[in-house]
Amino acid sequence: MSTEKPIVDEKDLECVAKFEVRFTGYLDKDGSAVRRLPEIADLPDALIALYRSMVLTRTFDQKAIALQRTGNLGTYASSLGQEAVFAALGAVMRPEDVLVPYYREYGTQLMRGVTMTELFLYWGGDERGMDYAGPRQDFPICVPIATQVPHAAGVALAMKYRGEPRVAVTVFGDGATSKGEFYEAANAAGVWNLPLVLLVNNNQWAISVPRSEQSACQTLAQKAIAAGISGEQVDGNDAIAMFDRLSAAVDKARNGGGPSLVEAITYRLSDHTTADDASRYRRDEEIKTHWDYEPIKRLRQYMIAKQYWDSQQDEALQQTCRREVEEAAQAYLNTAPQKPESMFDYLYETLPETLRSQRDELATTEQQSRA
Amino acid sequence: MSTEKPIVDEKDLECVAKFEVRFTGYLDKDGSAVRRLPEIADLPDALIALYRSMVLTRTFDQKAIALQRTGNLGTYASSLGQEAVFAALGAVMRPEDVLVPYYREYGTQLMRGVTMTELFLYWGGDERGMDYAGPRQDFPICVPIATQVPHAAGVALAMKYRGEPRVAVTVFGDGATSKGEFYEAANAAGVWNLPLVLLVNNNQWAISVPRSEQSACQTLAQKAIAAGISGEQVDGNDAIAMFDRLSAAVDKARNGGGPSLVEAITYRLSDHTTADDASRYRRDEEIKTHWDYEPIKRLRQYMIAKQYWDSQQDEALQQTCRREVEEAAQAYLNTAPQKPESMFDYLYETLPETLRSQRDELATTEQQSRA
Amino acid sequence: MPELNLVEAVNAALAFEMAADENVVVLGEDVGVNGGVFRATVGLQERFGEQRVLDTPLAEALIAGLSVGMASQGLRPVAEIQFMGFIYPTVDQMLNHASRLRNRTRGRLTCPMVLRAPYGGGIHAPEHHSESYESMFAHIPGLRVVIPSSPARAYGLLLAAIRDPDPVVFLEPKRIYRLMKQEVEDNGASLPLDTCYTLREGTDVTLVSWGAMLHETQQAADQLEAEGVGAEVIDVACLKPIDTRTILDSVAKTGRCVIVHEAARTSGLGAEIAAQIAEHGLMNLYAPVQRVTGYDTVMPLYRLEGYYLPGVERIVTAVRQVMEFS
Amino acid sequence: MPELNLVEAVNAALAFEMAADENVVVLGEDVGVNGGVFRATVGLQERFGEQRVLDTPLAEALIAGLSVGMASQGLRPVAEIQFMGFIYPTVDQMLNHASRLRNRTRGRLTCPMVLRAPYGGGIHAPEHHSESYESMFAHIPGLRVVIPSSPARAYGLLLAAIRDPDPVVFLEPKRIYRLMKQEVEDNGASLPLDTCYTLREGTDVTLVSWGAMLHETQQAADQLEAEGVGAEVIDVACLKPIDTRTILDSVAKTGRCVIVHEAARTSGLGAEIAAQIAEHGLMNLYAPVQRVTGYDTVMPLYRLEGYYLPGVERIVTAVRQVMEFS
Ligand SMILES: Cc1ncc(C[n+]2csc(CCOP(=O)(O)OP(=O)(O)O)c2C)c(N)n1
Ligand SMILES: Cc1ncc(C[n+]2csc(CCOP(=O)(O)OP(=O)(O)O)c2C)c(N)n1
Ligand SMILES: [Mg+2]
Ligand SMILES: [Mg+2]
Repeated sequence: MSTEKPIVDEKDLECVAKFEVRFTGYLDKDGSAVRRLPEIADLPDALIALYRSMVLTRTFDQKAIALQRTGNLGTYASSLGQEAVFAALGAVMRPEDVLVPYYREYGTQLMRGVTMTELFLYWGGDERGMDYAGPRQDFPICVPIATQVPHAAGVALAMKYRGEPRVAVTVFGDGATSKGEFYEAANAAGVWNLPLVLLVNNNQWAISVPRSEQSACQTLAQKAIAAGISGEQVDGNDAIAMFDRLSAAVDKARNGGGPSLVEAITYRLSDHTTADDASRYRRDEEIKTHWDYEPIKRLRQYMIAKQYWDSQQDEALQQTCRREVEEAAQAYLNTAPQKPESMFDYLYETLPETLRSQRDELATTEQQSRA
Repeated sequence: MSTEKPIVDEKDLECVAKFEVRFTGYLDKDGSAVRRLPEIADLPDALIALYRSMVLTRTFDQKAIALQRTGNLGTYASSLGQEAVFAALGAVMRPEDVLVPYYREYGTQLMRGVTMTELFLYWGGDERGMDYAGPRQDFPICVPIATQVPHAAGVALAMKYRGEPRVAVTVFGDGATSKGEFYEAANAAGVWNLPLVLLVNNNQWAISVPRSEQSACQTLAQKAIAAGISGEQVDGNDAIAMFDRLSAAVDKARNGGGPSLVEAITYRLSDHTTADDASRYRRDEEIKTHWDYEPIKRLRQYMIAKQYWDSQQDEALQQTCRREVEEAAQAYLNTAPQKPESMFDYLYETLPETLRSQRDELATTEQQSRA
Repeated sequence: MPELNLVEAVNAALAFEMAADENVVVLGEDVGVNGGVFRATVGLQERFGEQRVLDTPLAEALIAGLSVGMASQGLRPVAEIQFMGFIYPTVDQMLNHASRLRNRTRGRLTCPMVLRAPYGGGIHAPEHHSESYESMFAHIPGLRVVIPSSPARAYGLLLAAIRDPDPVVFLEPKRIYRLMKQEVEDNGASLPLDTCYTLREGTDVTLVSWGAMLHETQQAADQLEAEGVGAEVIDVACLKPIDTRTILDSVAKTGRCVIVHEAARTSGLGAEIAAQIAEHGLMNLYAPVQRVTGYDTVMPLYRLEGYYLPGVERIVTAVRQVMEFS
Repeated sequence: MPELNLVEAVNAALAFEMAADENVVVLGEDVGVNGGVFRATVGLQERFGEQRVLDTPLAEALIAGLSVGMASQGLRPVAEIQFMGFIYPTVDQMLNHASRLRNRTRGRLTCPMVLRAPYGGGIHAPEHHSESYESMFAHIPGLRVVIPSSPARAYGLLLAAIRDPDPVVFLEPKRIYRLMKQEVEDNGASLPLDTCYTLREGTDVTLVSWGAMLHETQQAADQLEAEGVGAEVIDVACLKPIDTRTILDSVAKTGRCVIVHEAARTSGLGAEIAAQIAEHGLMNLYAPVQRVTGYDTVMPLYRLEGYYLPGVERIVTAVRQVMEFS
């Protein structure tokens, strides 16, 4: 039944709805607190876990780019500069939650048990890189922009349908907020009060298109208003702020409070992908400015000032990360290729009779060409 | 270049954006003013033009339904109860503007020179009903919900490209605000500051789905916030309010002020279409309540109170409208059918050679079946 | 056994499977209290509740995308698109996601969803309500495309579609929703999804069709029989993957084939069938394979739709041509 | 005469027509300062300004829908979809609107737009970047579908597409964007849109293909020539409406036909061509029409894409089969 009020016959109905968009940030660029800090800021273990994820991701990134440059990996999308967003997300999600990512959330994925070898396999052109041994229900990387957002809503709908205290989280970029599916899914999540978190990784560029040409709205957080759900902005390069706000959003969803949109303001310090050359469209000074705000340094300086961390530990961590990454790269490079016929083997549960001849033909051609 | 501020290191950035949605209505349900009226309220000719359009539309509607019931027209979508929205729009648009409608804006279309015969032809299953002799650049009725919204943005882009002081106006329902294209086009209109008015005919139902199940947002006007454009609510059953707010939106667009969204709150007093039976999903009392607020009576009572109008004039107008509608219906019923081959004649500018045999086959079959 | 028409059979299959499996969830526009604009879902919300029969916001890409997400969690969403004319926003989801989820994840995640839509012309519907674009979906690897042509097949095939572990596009020929009643035992028995159905045996010519056009095709076969021509009539029913064996075997027997469909000719599924015959059955042919189809033009508004849709006469004429070919 | 590769020829055609007709407006994602991810629009924004080369928000349905609106006002939008993998959200606009605007309004409004997109596999691109779905568009009445296979044809056909008064889907085989250079006179001369191009004459077998696959097809023809088999090679180029006359005439001469395309076999455009031969050229055939195509499976990630794409060997094998058939 309609909830609209009947056509008014009173005076003074001028303002019928009011909204505000809030921003949260705790650390300045040097890692000093600018306001009262949330609980996590005093939990060294939690901070170190975030920090570790960020360092590991960055190390992984560097290796991936090196592999790509040497012809051992396909096009690769780096997460350089955005590590805090993904580390925080990994930290606040529970194993039974479901991540529906786009393609930069290595930090989150690794914390959830996706292996670096799997990630290398994916970008190395091998479907097995989407068969995560760890988080079996997480969606794989999604390339067609924003198409995963309705999946996340569907996952959340299934969770709600079954009355499970689980949460679906989907991540996408600033560019993705221009796609219809994003709005459609956010709107539906609002209608059904779904346990869903929509995390916008606003790294301020969509390939060569700056945030200002993507939308006239002052914030991306305010897109939530169109869906009747809550939306907020967070300093995406402040791991403490990200943890704080994402855990609030995830908790709220888990406790029946419904969906929220979190806009993480961060910056893509790298090219869009290894196939891109950002110098065609982006000024060097802009990048330089943003290096001052990069998240790893900020959290490290905070932790060091608090004496939660020191340079020796840091060196050790860097080394461990390098070793882990190297091992994963080796495992990737040593992975035996899939059989060509495998392209038929996961198409349907059972290969339809009519496709058998095509599979056979492929297997024969292949034997011929190997022979 | 990015317009995002660099990551903040100041305090107190809590609230970064504020929004309000305003509502405008002037007349109460009995046609008495509840606040200071705008200029048009004292212009009898303008009011009579609005009123005339509303009465004509309602008369047309009744005839269309009668034709449908007697097997002389296909499925038909009535505009019952929403006449003020469309009359006001017709009144504020200029001939050189472009209307990109959905399927209920008969009032607007008639004021722009679409003939009732053309409208009958369209719903009577004849493409010639979209070949408007009057407004040559207006789009035809659009059935796939919200797909016309990007067209209107494209039309507005062309106008802006050529520096013309023209405006594109598109209309759609509350249901349409759930479709991706609506958001995509509104967002683009914001980015490019297009001369575009997005008019939501919020008649509170999308077939059987009430407004409350379409979106969790308190108003549909606030969907504009997601696009960074202005949005407002208007009493859609108050022709004076609609005229006032739509002329503001159209003027603004014409003067380079960019796009706006206007949510007209009205009510679908009829079934969704003649193929629908609203009693399956809607309570009679709800409809009854809304009859108290229907727009024709309200404007008439206002005009009579102001002595701009009397019952004799009213009777004369009703008669004229009935006569015009009857004439149009006759002209429709007397229209000779199109040749079947015509289905090939507007497919491409020139019929491709390869389709000639299909056209010939059709022409032959047809001769055979006529013979 | 109840006598059901096609849309009632759809409803019965939905109800049966919802009662049997609580993972089955129906969603779409107006599928709830309204029971769908064709009443395919009538009574389901009342019986199974609002959690299991969801009226969605008006957004088709969403409906498909939601279903993918739900299916990945082990639900069996049965989504309704109100008319095929509004199905195109789902193509992205069906092509890039639903059809690939199993393959992309090497079987880790699957997508047991059904996307139902009424399709086809002939009911004097408004613009954009009468098209037949089944071949678009039949081109997409990893999908199944199923079209019933009778109440019994609607019941059995829809049950199979819902139970199938992979995504199925289930297109319902709305012109015959209420054309005829048939005894349909509501016992939950499904029909196989990997076979054509031979509706009538004959030795002179093979008529291949699906959906509503089978009715004209059968009438043509009746008429031809009176003329002494024995037509074998095949209901393709499962258009993707398509069981060409049955068709090729029939053509091997008859040596002649006429394919009948409503969709536009160029790149319609008839092309695929004709191509397979040209590839595998060429030497059995006494005459060229004919296609009797919709024209390569936009589906006209309803005044002319009767001229667009292949009628009995066009089918009979085509058969006469292949019979007389030499 | 400048030597241009295919993507440079696309750029030259765009630049020529933008200079000649100020109604031509280029739009798409990253087409502005970045010049497109393949550099097809490089330099255009600098030369013609931001009003004429528009970076759009990231929304493909929007890009198509905007173009329809612009075209209705007499502009000639040339929209780029960054990869065919992201073109599916435009299907609704292309099918329900672009292809019908003229027909719906009995010629009052028209839609002279071009939708460009790189397509096809073979460049080790990421997931969803390598598909070939041309037959989906070729099924839609009212559209033109054009695919160039050389720099010269890219130049001439794109000019024709922009000048055409109706909507054209212009698909660019990105695997051969930079494969070879050709002398292309930048004189604004367009090529006809209603004909196939015969690239090589031969009397033994007709090879029909389009886009990047023509290169393997030509290599196969070379190899076959060495074996004493004279192959006629036809570049379909204009897939919709398709000029079957040229193909049928060739098959009438050779009696044998092999169709080669990258897209999945079932309901690919090869099916339509084979069906037309089965319908109109049956009695000229010495052997079944063969199709050498992508498999009916999801385009694999790049490690296996070489096994998916038809290679020279598969083409040669198929030709040998039709030559040996008896
Ligand atoms: C639907 C779709 N359109 C276009 C592309 C090509 N593309 C890949 S990434 C990208 C930009 C995405 O920007 P954003 O959403 O901000 O994410 P970011 O890469 O900046 O993290 C584009 C246009 C795509 N992958 N999907
Ligand atoms: C894309 C699309 N989906 C579904 C439909 C079927 N349909 C026709 S009207 C309608 C409801 C539209 O509601 P609303 O936008 O509120 O407009 P109203 O009819 O109430 O004026 C639906 C679902 C359609 N025409 N187009
Ligand atoms: Mg971005
Ligand atoms: Mg409505």
